[in-house]
Amino acid sequence: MKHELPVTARIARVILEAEGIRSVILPVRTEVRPGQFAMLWLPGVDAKPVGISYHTPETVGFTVSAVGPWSERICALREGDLLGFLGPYGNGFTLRGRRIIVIGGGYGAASLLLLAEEALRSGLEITMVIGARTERRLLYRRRAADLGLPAVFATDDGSFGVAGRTSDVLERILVEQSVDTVYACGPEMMEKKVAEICAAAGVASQISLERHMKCGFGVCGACCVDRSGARVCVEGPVFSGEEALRIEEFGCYHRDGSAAKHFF
Amino acid sequence: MKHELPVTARIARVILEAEGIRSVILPVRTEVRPGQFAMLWLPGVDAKPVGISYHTPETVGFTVSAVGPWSERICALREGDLLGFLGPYGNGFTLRGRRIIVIGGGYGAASLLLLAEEALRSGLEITMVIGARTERRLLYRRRAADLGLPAVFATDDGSFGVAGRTSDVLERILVEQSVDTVYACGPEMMEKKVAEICAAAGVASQISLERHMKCGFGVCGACCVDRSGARVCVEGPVFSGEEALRIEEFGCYHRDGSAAKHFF
Amino acid sequence: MPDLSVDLCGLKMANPTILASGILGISRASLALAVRGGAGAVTTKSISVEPRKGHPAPIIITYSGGMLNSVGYSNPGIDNVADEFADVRDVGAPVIGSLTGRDEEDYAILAEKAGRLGFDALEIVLSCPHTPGYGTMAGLSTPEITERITRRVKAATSRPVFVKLSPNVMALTELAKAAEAGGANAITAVNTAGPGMIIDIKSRRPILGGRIGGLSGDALRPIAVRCVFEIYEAVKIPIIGTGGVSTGEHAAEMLLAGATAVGIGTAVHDRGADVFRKVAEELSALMEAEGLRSIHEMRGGAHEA
Amino acid sequence: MPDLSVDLCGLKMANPTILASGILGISRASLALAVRGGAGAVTTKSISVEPRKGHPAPIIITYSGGMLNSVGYSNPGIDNVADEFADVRDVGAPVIGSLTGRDEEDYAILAEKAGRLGFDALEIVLSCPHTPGYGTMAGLSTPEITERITRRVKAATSRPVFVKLSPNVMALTELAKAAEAGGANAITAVNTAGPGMIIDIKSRRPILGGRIGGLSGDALRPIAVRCVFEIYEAVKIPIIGTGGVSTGEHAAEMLLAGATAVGIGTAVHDRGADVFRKVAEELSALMEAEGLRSIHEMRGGAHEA
Ligand SMILES: Cc1cc2nc3c(=O)[nH]c(=O)nc-3n(C[C@H](O)[C@H](O)[C@H](O)COP(=O)(O)OP(=O)(O)OC[C@H]3O[C@@H](n4cnc5c(N)ncnc54)[C@H](O)[C@@H]3O)c2cc1C
Ligand SMILES: Cc1cc2nc3c(=O)[nH]c(=O)nc-3n(C[C@H](O)[C@H](O)[C@H](O)COP(=O)(O)OP(=O)(O)OC[C@H]3O[C@@H](n4cnc5c(N)ncnc54)[C@H](O)[C@@H]3O)c2cc1C
Ligand SMILES: Cc1cc2nc3c(=O)[nH]c(=O)nc-3n(C[C@H](O)[C@H](O)[C@H](O)COP(=O)(O)O)c2cc1C
Ligand SMILES: Cc1cc2nc3c(=O)[nH]c(=O)nc-3n(C[C@H](O)[C@H](O)[C@H](O)COP(=O)(O)O)c2cc1C
Ligand code: FES
Ligand code: FES
Repeated sequence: MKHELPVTARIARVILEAEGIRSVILPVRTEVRPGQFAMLWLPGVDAKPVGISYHTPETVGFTVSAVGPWSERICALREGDLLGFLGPYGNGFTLRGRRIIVIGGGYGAASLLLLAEEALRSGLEITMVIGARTERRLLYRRRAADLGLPAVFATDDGSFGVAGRTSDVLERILVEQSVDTVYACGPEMMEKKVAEICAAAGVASQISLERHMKCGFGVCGACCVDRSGARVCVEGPVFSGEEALRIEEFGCYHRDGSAAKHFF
Repeated sequence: MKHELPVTARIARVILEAEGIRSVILPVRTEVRPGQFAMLWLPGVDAKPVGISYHTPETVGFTVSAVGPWSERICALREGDLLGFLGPYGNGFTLRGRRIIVIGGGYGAASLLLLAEEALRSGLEITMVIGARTERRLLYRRRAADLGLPAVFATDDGSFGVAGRTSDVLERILVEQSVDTVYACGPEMMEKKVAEICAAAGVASQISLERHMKCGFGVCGACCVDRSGARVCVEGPVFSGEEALRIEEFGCYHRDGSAAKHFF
Repeated sequence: MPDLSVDLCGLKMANPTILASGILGISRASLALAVRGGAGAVTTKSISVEPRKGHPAPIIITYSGGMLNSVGYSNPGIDNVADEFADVRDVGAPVIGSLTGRDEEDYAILAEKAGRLGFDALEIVLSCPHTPGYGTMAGLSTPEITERITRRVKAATSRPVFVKLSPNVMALTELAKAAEAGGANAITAVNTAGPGMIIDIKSRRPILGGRIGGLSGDALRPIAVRCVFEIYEAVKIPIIGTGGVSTGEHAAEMLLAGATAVGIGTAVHDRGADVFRKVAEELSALMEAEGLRSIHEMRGGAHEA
Repeated sequence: MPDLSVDLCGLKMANPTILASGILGISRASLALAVRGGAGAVTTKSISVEPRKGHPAPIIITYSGGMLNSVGYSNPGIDNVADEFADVRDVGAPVIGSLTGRDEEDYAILAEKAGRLGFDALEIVLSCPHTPGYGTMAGLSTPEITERITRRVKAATSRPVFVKLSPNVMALTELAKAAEAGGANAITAVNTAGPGMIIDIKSRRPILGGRIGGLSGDALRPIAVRCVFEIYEAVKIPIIGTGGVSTGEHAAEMLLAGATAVGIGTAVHDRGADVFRKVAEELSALMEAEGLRSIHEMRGGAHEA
């Protein structure tokens, strides 16, 4: 049967991306499509879904925001420490059109960076919108500059870039320019807003969803959404804006590890 | 892992080859090298090693001599009955040189027929020597004629063809002609004789050995010969004359299903 | 077209495939996904009295021989599933509610509460091999306890009751007979084998968060077929043959061994959530090739002299 | 080059691989074949008191998950192997004589007679899952009987005694402790799992001549690793980890679980009679990559906190 066990390797590099947000780079060769994730495994502790944010022929990297016990331990790892992963999993984004906008909120920007790189390589016109609560939490300022990526930054408290929400930035851009596709990954309420804005503007969108994941490959059912039952780990995590808006629970509730519902 | 289960099919044809000797043809596609055998499986009863004697792209066939409970049941099968097999197994013969002699005693001729066919197709000069106790037990008279195969028949009681042993026929031929390789399959004492005659005459020979076989693919150890431990089912059943003569038990003893020795 | 329909203790199934417990099945929507994938019936993830978080991940790993899982019965508890499975009757196929308890008392409570939901049948799991306090690890695999629990559950519900057995017990046929004696309407055979462990050699850690996990898939199939074969000769009630089925040929093997219906779990990984339709179609094709018109002509076929 | 040598109860092995019982091993020559293939030690096919013919064929089948066998302990009986294994000392590696009996009495006779042959150690098999009258089917898998038989065998021979256990028992660690209490010098873990059955769907017959067979290879590996892991925490004597090992990685997994040496059987099918050399070389390469110098640095590594 089709099978795989985690690949474990010693961390080659740790990057401090922002306050409480770090990237870890593993010296492992693997094929990745932008928007895919992996089950990042801290041996003996736990494995959790994390988007793939760095990729070269020889390496693969992840950007983790310390929000709880597991992610804090990941963010405390050092070069040389062992870390494993299963995957890559999920469908990933599809590049469509000539002019695209890529919107990331919080660590959601992570999943979008590889997409932005690919879009640049393919010569697309791209604008990246990256949002965070405050300047110290903003991701990838350096990396966007290094890539020569046209980027707009937005902070809730106005401490850097535009003051306000990324969705407001999006609305403004859509008024000024004609755009083919909008890609979004971030807090679900922001994603819902983006999907609605795009739907209203008649612009295609691709939204990367998060749901509680236990296996990552379509067996455990933890990530199935109401009412279609679509598995975010297999049929997603990327859904078209229309698909996302048809998901009953989108922007409304999600399930935890024991399948109990929590409302946003 | 590498694996296989028996292929079961309905017998497409039964051929009465000689007294107590029948061939069964199965409509199964498989690749075969001349000299290979299969574990022929009578479902619910037993599986035993049998040489492959017929082969077309769509069929595979076996020639069985009724010598005991299992082979009698095989010989009683009719068209449409179910029969299975595992394999083909073993190394098979290798065609070497321009002029070859193929010597089969009893049902041993079965394993040689595909070799003879291949030799004919390759334009080699071939003489087939087929021996049996008596005319009624002689195999493949029709088939040899149909193939246009130059054949010498020998019977112990002189009831057909040359009176005497196939090894005597071989000795005579080797005196008259120059021969590149001699192939033999039949009673072990005959095989030993052939190997010795060839060794003495400086002619290469390939001998197909029989040992008690339980698995057919190198695991159970039933067919290991002294003292090398070579598995007749994997490293054989075909050995060069020199290899065969180095096998301590060749022409001397063999083991039964419980690994007890029996002397010839 | 051969007739694949099955009547399993009153459950009308379009084909003999059943989504096994613990694969998808955590919500009404995930059951519906399997129904859209062709399942003849579906089973919920096992429900316990209290909510359970389950083990840390990885909870499921696949390797060359099959799958290991140590999900650890994560579920929101019987009182919280009422909502989830309230409108379960309209998923499009019969729904079997799977129940897992620590003792007789648990099962009585579960059966009583689950009996009020929309399930067409209840399956009681006396056989989890890797969760302390449950199944074989709680000593639930003796004939006496099996009969006692089955009887209690039967008394607490009017639904058909299926008893799910472990392949890891010597006294398998005794357990099946005990379940039958206790009033079980069918036997589900089998739960996962082992348990097993896989160690990551770089980090030197067991990979599963729960360290050990139950074995399913290819590795389990011959064991499951043997169990079904033995149980078929021991009891008269129908058997749901479960373990490693991923093709029509495997399903045929289970039916010939004596199964009335065929559970499928692990194969969702290899062949997708529509594995049920694929298996049913393959089964239909091979029945046609053999000139069989109904799957009743296969059941127990390997037992004929 | 890392040091792979092992001293197993006085048996000096060049590497930790051991030919498992029942694969080749029916004659001196077939043991020599495995030694030429790189085995650090070799085990004979199990020897019983009376000659045994075994089951009709197929006796061994392979399928996607591993191997099933129902050889049925075919062997010429203890009195007829004296000849066969008389000059066994010169095969080039330590030889373990495997003994299988129906009861305590059988084992006493076997140990006494086998002790006079050239074996470096004796292995007693209390764990065959598929031969009526032997192993688990004869109820030999209780702690009491295990301890009793081990004691009798120890009294009858001066050779180291290895006790081979079944993965199919709930009380595995109890059995290991009982063997240790009875004086066993090592535990061989494990014998085959299951048993299992595979049915040919055309003929509707179980394929194995003995109908059911023990499961080995890939399917068994995680179960075997779990057993070794558990036994390592229960006893102090060394463990021969056996089950599904076919690569250096698998061998490393066994060592990390707690094995001192590693039995290999089924992998002879996939990787040839020189699988032992291949496994040892792969193990050596991965130890080098991890900077390990001796295999003692691996043993039990998965147990560290
Ligand atoms: C497809 C996908 C991609 C993701 N990509 C990233 C990423 O690139 N960077 C990043 O930092 N985080 C990412 N996450 C979220 C990440 O999985 C959680 O932040 C992490 O699991 C938190 O674990 P914890 O133990 O530290 O916190 P906890 O205290 O356990 O949980 C904090 C929050 O994280 C979420 N969470 C916890 N466990 C899981 C789980 N198994 N699956 C999904 N969500 C969970 C819950 O919403 C919870 O409220 C992604 C999640 C998904 C589903
Ligand atoms: C490589 C090989 C190729 C063979 N090819 C043919 C063939 O083309 N046609 C043919 O008729 N026979 C062939 N045989 C022999 C055939 O396997 C036996 O004749 C058959 O097994 C007899 O079974 P039985 O039950 O009828 O007789 P039994 O009464 O069981 O045995 C009769 C004799 O057959 C031999 N035999 C029995 N079982 C086996 C076994 N498992 N393996 C090997 N020998 C056995 C023994 O020498 C025995 O004395 C071949 C054997 C081998 C090893
Ligand atoms: C991921 C996973 C979770 C499972 N959870 C449960 C469960 O909650 N309750 C249960 O009775 N069986 C559970 N099982 C066992 C399956 O229902 C089934 O009996 C077993 O896996 C064999 O079938 P398969 O080989 O088709 O998967 C689980 C199996 C898997 C693979
Ligand atoms: C064909 C075959 C025959 C076996 N015969 C015996 C036997 O006679 N005695 C025994 O103790 N174990 C026997 N076993 C079990 C093996 O020794 C071993 O414990 C088991 O197969 C697991 O190891 P593996 O997966 O490497 O084969 C046999 C296994 C196979 C595959
Ligand atoms: S995480 Fe298991 S099905 Fe998606
Ligand atoms: S027949 Fe089993 S090894 Fe040759």
